[in-house]
Amino acid sequence: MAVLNEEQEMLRDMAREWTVNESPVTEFRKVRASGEPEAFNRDAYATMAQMGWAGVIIPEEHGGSDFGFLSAGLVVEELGKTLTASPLVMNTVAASAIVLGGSDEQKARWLPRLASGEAIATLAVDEGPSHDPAKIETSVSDGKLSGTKAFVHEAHGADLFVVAAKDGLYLVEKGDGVALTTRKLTDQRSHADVTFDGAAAEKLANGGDNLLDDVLDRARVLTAAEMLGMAQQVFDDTLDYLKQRVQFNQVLASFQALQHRMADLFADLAQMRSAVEAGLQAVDAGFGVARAATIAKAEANRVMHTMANEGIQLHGGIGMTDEYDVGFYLKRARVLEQSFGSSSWLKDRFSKLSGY
Amino acid sequence: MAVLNEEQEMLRDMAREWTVNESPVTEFRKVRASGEPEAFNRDAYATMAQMGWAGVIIPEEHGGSDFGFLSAGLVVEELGKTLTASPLVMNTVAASAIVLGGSDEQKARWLPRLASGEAIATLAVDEGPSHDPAKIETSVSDGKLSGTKAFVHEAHGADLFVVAAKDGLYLVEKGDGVALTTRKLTDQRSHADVTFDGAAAEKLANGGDNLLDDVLDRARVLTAAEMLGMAQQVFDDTLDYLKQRVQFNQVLASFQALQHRMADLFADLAQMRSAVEAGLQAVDAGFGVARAATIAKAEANRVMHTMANEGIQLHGGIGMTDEYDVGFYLKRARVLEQSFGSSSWLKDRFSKLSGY
Amino acid sequence: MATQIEPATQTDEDAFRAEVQQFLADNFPAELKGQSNALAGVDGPTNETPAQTKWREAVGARGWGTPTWPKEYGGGGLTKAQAKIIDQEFAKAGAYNPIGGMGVMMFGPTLLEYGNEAQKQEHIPPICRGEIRWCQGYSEPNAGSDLANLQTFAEDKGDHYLVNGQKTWTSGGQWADKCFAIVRTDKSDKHKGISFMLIDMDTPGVEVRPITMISGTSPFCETFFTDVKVPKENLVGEEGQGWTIGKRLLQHERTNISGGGSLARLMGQSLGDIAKKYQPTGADGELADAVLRDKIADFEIRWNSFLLTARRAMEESKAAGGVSEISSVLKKLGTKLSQERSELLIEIRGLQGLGWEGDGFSDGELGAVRAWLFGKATTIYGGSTEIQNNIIAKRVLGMLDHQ
Amino acid sequence: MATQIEPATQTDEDAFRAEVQQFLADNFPAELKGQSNALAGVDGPTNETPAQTKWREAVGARGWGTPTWPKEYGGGGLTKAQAKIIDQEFAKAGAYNPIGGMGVMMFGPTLLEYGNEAQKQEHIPPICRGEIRWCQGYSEPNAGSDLANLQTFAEDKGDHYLVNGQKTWTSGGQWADKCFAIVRTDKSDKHKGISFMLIDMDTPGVEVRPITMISGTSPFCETFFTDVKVPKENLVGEEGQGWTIGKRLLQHERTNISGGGSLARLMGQSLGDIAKKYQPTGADGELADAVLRDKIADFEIRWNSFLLTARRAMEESKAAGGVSEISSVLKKLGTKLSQERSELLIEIRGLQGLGWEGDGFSDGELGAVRAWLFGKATTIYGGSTEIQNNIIAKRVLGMLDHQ
Repeated sequence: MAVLNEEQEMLRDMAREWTVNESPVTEFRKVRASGEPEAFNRDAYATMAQMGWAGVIIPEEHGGSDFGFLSAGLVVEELGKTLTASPLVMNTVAASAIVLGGSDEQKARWLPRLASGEAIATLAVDEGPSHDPAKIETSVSDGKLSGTKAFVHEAHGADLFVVAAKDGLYLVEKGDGVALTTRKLTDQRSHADVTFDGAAAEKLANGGDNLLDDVLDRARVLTAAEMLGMAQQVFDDTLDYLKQRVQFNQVLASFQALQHRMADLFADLAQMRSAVEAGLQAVDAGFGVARAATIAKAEANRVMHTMANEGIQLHGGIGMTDEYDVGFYLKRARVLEQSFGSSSWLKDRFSKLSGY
Repeated sequence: MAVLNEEQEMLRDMAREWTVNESPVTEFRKVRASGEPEAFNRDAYATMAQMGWAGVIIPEEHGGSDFGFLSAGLVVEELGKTLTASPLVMNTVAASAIVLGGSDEQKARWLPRLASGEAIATLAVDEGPSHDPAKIETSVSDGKLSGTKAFVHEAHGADLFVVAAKDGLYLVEKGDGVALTTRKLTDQRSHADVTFDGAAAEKLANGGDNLLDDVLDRARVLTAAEMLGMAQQVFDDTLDYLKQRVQFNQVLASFQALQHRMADLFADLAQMRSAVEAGLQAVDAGFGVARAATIAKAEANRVMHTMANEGIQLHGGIGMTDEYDVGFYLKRARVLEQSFGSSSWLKDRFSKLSGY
Repeated sequence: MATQIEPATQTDEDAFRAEVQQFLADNFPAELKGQSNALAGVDGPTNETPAQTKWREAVGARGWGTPTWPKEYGGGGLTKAQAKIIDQEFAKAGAYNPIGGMGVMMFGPTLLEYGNEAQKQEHIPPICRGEIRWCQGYSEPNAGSDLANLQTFAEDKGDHYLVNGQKTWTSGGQWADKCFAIVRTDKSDKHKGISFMLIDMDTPGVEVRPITMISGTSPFCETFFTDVKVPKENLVGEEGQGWTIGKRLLQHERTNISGGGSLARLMGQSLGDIAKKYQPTGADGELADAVLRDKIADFEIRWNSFLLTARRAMEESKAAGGVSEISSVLKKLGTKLSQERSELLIEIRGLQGLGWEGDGFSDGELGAVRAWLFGKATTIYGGSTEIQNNIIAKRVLGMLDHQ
Repeated sequence: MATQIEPATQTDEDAFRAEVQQFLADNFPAELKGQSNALAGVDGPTNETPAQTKWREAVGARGWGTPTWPKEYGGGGLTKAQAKIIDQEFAKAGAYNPIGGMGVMMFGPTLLEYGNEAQKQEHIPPICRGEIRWCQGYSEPNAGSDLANLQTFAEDKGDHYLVNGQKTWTSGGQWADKCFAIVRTDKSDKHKGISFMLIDMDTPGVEVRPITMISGTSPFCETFFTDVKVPKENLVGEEGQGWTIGKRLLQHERTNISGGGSLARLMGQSLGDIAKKYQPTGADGELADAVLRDKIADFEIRWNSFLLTARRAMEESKAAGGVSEISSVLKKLGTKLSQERSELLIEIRGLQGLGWEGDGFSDGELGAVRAWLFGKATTIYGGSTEIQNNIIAKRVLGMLDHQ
């Protein structure tokens, strides 16, 4: 755990208390059971926004607290631990696009509403099932945006889409010219193909040539933070289980082969935490962001992948049942692994950033 | 172990008996201590040839036994177990080139001498430190061959080189226009850069367009067979060591974490054996050779790599000393891993053969 | 001497092949071509169509669904060579083997070895005809990998046992007619106190509750036994022999899980070919993503060498007789590789490979996702990978126990 | 209040930096630029050139080779911030720290913590001046990972101990002046019977025999003690406290092996840059072999996150005080990654990366091969990876013992 300041510790403790008490995994089960395509609890999100979590990276003048990404990551990590379904990550990422690239009017119009939870935003970049921001066909002419975005996260609840077109990022409100097709994935969260057919679009004209990359890096570190929480929880649950479950007259935790596997996972988790926290800190410092975010998501992918598999295996048969939580982490893990950069894509980017 | 016929069982038993009694690893230590660049014992090789091992794949009419590659592999596997230093593998591969591509005169002239051990041949293909038969610059004009071959195995003892030139394979005798530069590798065996400067060369005109590939596939399966013997020996030695060494008042073999690693290695070894034997059998059957040889060497590379590392680690400190044998297997393993196809090269070839 | 030869081998291969072809022409309903039916697996109920019933009855009557089982109990009484011809001809005709399930894969072979004459006469023929579905009563909430810890107790009541306890992971328990179970008949000895018995699932006191898996399916049940009367004649072997019989049955299970049953099905589908449908290709038709291509080749090479290992084990065990000791190795490798394959499919397809439901995904894509999730169980059930590692280390490699 | 502050902190950073620069200008011989010397490591003898001697003596006189050690014992008495400035300025000037070895890395910090005043006065200053080489007398033929099993016995003879036994893996034993050893003073208690003592290597009865390693080098010895007299004043701490003191020392060792010592050295060399010298590149200067490039990136990413983990551990332990419990994690990860790096170098260079000797190979290539081989020891010594796994599982994760 990074060394935190007092504000950050308070924020984390508050998030931990709330998720444990008010948003345990049973809350996600309720969301799943409801079958609503937007797949989150509006009341819970309103509460989260009231606690200030929707505005952690939004400047104070626009209704946020401007605590930065490390702080946002602390909250997201706690939400990841209990699989709390909410648009918080995507809303934060979309808000960051406006913070970085919006005009004063755009900021004034949207940021206070995104910080308060009154409106929800998300990011729409990829046009195929694998992350590839170099392949964008969506285009804008005369302020009308057209194109189809694939597997947009939290699309159903979104009032505002930050959309990547060939020449930059645009704001598009839901409504005319915006059509959703639900794509139900294993994580049972909100995903949709979003077709924009001449939808009214406003460009985020500031933020420079790297705006899309900058925003995606924020998506990467926050997604990695969610995965960190998930990995930590799977590890903790598995360790607890091994300490309780008796086989061959011994608790499983006493078997050396399992001890060594847990030691491996513990070391992996340490690496994952270092990489994710460094990614969040880099965003706040504004230095080496691309590289740090790439490392953060790559390590999150690697460790979460193994952690989910080992979590199931070490839980044995009961881990295979819908009644236990560990399967949910697996089913969410792979969706996040494939979002905003698969391992292979991230390694390619790392090589480029390193000049080889 | 493949199901063997009676001849094959006899051959294997004879090889096993001879290597254990006459050519244990102490013999390799003597060869190393002698410092001779050709790095094998001529008397021992003469004995091997007398036992018929140099002619296992050579037709009976030319002084061999024509037992085939599975049989040759059985002998090579046993030699690999004790790290017996000899040009047998390379001589067999070079002889196969003449069997496949030689004229009647070439066969009559060379095969009986290669079978009897009177002459020794080797294969010279690569021109850089990594296997890449697509990159050959060596050329022949007016029967004179020029070019430089890198890291030629068993070059110092060779009377005859089977040399890959742009337009096919050629026979070149040692002597005028052939110069060796010793390249001492970790395995302390014979390797040299061989420069041919207008050396007299005779083409192996038969055997078709795939002659080079066919010969290299034979090099791959026999190298894999040597690695199989090495891997088997490292596994057996390690298992023995774990059963004897006491720490914390228990034999190491009783620690579950080590048991599970040995189970992994045992499973790997089973795969390696299947792949290698199938490669040898495919050569004998003349069916699916390219694919089977690729699988054989790829699996040999993969398993031997891990086996050598785990062998050292599980032996602990003594495995790090020159006094113990396990380090020799590691140092030979990597040389063979990089010869006639690294894992990455083999996977590329497998993809091509599979049409993707 | 010739008159001593078994009837089946009097027919030469070609003649037998012709017989099978004729049988198919006479009996296989064209509408079933390329289908399969659920009795062959462990998941899902059977709601047979009339054509399916007809086909099952035709095959069952000949005993060809269990071709090498003895004719006297309803099997085919055929040689392995003839069984192979049936496989080949069925495959050519697009016909499935309608006789399957746990009765064929595990219970039948075990009963043929350990059952008495009356039991074989009673239970084997309905298996051969595909009329009866069996389920496995092994695991309990506190006896998973540690089966010997089982608590379900069968009390001796003279002419019957009174069974009380709970089983879990009862495959297809909600659809099964009968259950082969291991139960405790003696509380004083962990291993020798176990017996193997057969329980009618419609006996009063038997209750099943399906378990929902992470894949969304419910192929297993919890099964509760409350004062269930089991006639003495349903004991297989001797009292206390259940551990031996039960382990033997697991060897059959292991061989099946490791791929014995599914090798043929998987062999044809190269991941490379699938990838070419989802990923861009270069000038020579090769996958443009060299890293993915390398990963696929890496997998396919190891998968091939696994298939070679399975074949080698079969050849060696044929030479040695009986089930090979290498079955633990095959189980461990085969299940791991199948899981890797499922993960690679996701990598190839991206988010398109993670669909849960909906028109946006093909049946093949959705099936692969469910198989990926359900496949996580293969390294857990039938003796987890950890248990296989223990078996390899201790029994095969002779490493001592850690106690 | 200002007068209470330590002298070193009175100088502000810039002034101190200037002082170091001046010192370098005055004392660092230009001919040594970019070199290093063997005392800093554990392998090889020191045959100092006059320039090397001059430089060692200059640094030793200031105590700047051990900058944060107390001034009263010959250390620099500096703050960590100042020590960092020394590091930076030395690096800029291409100057090495001539004060190193096991005395600095392991023994000194331990003696400072557990030694009595006389011992510190005697032993610390020569370490600070780089005059004395220490070796470690821990492992024995039957006490490797299981150190508590050690048999070397020190019999109490009134004013001295009489030591008999054999140590192995004595690092640099053939070049060392003194040895810090753990020996048994009481045979009745495995752990409490161990004491920590200092032995002069030139005492009669001490014999060393170098061990040749697979890398061809001989950095370790077997050391035999036959009726070796060790004065009582050479006991560190109390009799029976050796286990505690010895373990503490190992924590310092672990931190060093895991990369504390070599992080800076390795950080600058990207495998990708090395690969570009050996492998073809494409239009944008990228490695043409996409698979190799992916592997290198995979390694470099994990290596970076290891460095971040080491930094995080340092920050956290600074906050918590003392050596971090995560040292086992760092040791385990750092050694594994270094080994992977060596293997990748071979893959990048092909057979050119497997040279043993000869003009055909550069010094860098040959050095990498020896480092690859010798590096296999890093997961064995200083507490093997298996031991680290036990420590993590039991002490950090609270998993019970398997007994």
